[in-house]
Amino acid sequence: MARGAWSARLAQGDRRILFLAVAATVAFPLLWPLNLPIRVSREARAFHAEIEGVEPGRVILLSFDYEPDTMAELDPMSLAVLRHAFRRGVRVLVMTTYAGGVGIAERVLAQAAAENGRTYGTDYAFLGYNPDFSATILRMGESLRGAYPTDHYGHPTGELSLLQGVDRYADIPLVVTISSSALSEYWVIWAGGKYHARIVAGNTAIQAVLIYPFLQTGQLAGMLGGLKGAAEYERLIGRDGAGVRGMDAQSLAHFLIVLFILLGNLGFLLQRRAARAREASP
Amino acid sequence: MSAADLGVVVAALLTLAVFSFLYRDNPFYRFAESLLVGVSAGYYVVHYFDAGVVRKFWVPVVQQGQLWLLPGGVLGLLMLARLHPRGQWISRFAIAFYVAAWSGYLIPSVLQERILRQVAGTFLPAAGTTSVGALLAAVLVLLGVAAILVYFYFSAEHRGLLGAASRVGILFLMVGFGASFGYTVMGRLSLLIGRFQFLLQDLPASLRHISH
Amino acid sequence: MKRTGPILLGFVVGMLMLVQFFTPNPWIAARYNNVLDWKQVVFGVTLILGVLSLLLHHGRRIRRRVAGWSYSGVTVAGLIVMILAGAVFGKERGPYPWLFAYVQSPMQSTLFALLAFYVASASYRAFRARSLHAGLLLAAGVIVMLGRVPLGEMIGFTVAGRFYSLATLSDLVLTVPNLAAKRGIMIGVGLGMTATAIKIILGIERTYLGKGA
Amino acid sequence: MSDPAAAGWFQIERLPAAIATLLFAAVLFFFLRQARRGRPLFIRRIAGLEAVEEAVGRATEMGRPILYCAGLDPMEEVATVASINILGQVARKAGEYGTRLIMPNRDPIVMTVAQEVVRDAYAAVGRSDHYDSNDIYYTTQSQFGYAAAVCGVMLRERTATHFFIGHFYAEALVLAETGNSTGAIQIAGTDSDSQLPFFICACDYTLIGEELYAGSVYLSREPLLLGALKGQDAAKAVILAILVLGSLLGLFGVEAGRWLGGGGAP
Repeated sequence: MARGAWSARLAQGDRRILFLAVAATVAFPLLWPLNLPIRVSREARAFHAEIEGVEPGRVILLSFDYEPDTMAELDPMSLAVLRHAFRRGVRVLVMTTYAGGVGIAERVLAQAAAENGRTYGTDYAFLGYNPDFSATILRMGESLRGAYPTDHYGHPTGELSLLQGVDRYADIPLVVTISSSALSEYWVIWAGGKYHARIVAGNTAIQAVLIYPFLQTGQLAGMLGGLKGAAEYERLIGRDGAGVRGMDAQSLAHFLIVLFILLGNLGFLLQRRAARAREASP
Repeated sequence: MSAADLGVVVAALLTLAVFSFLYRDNPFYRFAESLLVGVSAGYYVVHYFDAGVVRKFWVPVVQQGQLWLLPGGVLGLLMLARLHPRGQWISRFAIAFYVAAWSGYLIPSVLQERILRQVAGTFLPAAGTTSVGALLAAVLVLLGVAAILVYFYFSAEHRGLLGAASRVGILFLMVGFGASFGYTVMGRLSLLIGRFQFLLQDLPASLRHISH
Repeated sequence: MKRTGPILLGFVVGMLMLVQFFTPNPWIAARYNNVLDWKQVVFGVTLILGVLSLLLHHGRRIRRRVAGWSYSGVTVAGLIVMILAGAVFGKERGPYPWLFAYVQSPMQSTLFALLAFYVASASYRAFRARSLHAGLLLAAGVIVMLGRVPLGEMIGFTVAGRFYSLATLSDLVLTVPNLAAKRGIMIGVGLGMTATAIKIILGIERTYLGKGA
Repeated sequence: MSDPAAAGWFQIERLPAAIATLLFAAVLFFFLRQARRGRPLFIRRIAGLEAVEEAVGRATEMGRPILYCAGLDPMEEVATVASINILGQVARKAGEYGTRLIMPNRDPIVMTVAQEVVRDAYAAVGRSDHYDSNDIYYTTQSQFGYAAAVCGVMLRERTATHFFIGHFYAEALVLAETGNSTGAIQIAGTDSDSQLPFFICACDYTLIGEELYAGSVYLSREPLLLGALKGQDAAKAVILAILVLGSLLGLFGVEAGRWLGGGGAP
């Protein structure tokens, strides 16, 4: 009986203690970093090689396909991609398929452009948000200027010097989607399937696990998965950011969760054993 | 105090209001959530109007004379008929247009990119062209995909060979869900790390700024 | 007219968008571009309608003083302040981007950060290897969780000079059984999506048009 | 179609997709017609449906209410429709046994439909007197507010059986955990990929993705859904055959994948 009560307590746990344990595990390495080494995955290397392979001066397309809810995972990726491209002299056309992505794109873009001394209109431009992501992605395969008659600030797109000679995916060596949703898949289906665009995707962890089939077939040329993916990319370009800074906390927190699963299941097994023992000896 | 510093303090208070849900559902949380719904809808609608009506319609039609966009405007107006109960049927034209257009381009693209190419990607490579490990992996993927198709096949009882295949299928599904499980946990923790970075790093910096 | 009209329009537009995929014919390509442009305008209006219905919903709650109506007041106030901020001061500077950065963004990102805590407590209290299937799921989950972070990547063993870590194992899980699972689901769901789309174009599926269609 | 003169009309690399489209449409059309004409089309019983009935029985034995959640999506979503079909079945059983059924809602339209379905189900088993529309009510639009309301019901009403059937989002975790901690029997069914793992670990039975749709078709026998399900099954059988054939050819060095075409990265 005593053992049953004890195992029941073990199996139930006190929520407040569990919450506190999580908070402490995450906070501790943020205040006192451990600087654990970071291994770079094959998918992240492929992603990096794609940007590395773009000739300086050419224009790539970067789509901010996320909103503030997943900023923590995806902002470090967008920033690292922009830093990498700008540093290499690759020009970047930026857009978003979410209205909530406008403010994020503007902030990240401003930071990366200022750091590298890039000018609006020649080195980069922001097309802003367009309603209806599927029609937008498809329309851009026919004509960028048709899809976006003006940029986000109302300048006619035809007049941007960045876009001279650039009007479809055929003129763009690489499309980068940083996405919190199935958008990365829709880029593959529409920009890739119909217009043969070359695509790499940065994804939230939740989305990343779903797109392995597209990596294997080559429909996606590279992928960054979650905050870990961002950290890997930061290491590849040799400039640490929020991704690398978060990895210690991420490591410890994962071990804590695994510990919780093991302890919880231990309690569950003991409880089940105790229940069986009771049944066996009434 | 700069607007940005004030902003960080406001953001911190609202962050704590949302975290208060951990204790239990309470008025601070409810306030924050209701405010979020309103403010975000307001943020969106300004961009919807700017991008959808001004930049996508008004500028090209009125300023650039692209009159072929007019039917889009008409369909948009039909959509507005929804606001009146007796106008519901008029808006059906706009809805039918929208949904059918999407359906039209969805069909071949999905069949080609999500089905045919995925099937092609599952075919085994020629014997001897890849390493033993890669061939083994390819065989496992083929086995898994085929077994899952059987698992989700509802036109026959799952007995005999079909039963065995579907039991294999569910095992593959479970490992796949396990991977999703791990990645979902990872994602949620990353978001928490983001908020803690804000509370432990950005906020103190702003507070120091203010107190100086 | 009320029933057949929309369905006929849907059929023509749907077939056009289907056929364009297979043909490089310039006339069809031009019509395809028209439809895409119009579709974006229609969608823009739909989005605005969505916000309007949110406003009406909360307006009703306030007028009727239903339980919790004051929270509806907060929502409506937030909405109106935001629209005014954008309309009066513009979307580039002033209160509109400020409210986005310091009110909307922190709350929206915290909402999902809450789940980290619930994941933790559920890990302890609810995620049970109650069957072979659930056990397999949890085992794969644990491997991926440990194998995708720096600390887990350091755990492993060396055979013949090569280091095999939890990261190797988790890569294997992701690129073999996980790939097969996601692909199997993807094919099934793809067929479902396509079937619905075909039914819509042929006018067999009409529920999306609302009651009485 | 390989005639070069026709090149301006047809992109030859899209031929496989064209064949797939025509074939699939034809198969679908065939089965839809069969279903509409009331031809007997076989689909197997879904194992999860037995678990549904057992779970209702369990609440009856314990003399405690049943909790039903239809997810967060509006009425037009497939998963919500499927959920309402299964709700009908649950309500029939609950009516027969005289067990109370509680259903908090997030969408007012889903609530209205659910009230009708439950009332009809009770009437069909001759227990209209058991029906109480107050047990099927609207809570709030807010995602986590809804979750909090549902968890409140679990704790207050000490519900013995929980159904989470429909499309769920991040709140799934909170629901399944609280339900698990009260010791209730839990049956889940959803097509949301990222929530399925949590349901599988925290519930006693889970209908996975298409199983949910099939379960609903099995119960409702609605011709449009039934025909589509059969059409998709036929397509799956064809795909299975192609997989085996293409792999055999592959082993002998024939790259059959090329014949399936497709664009994508060069």
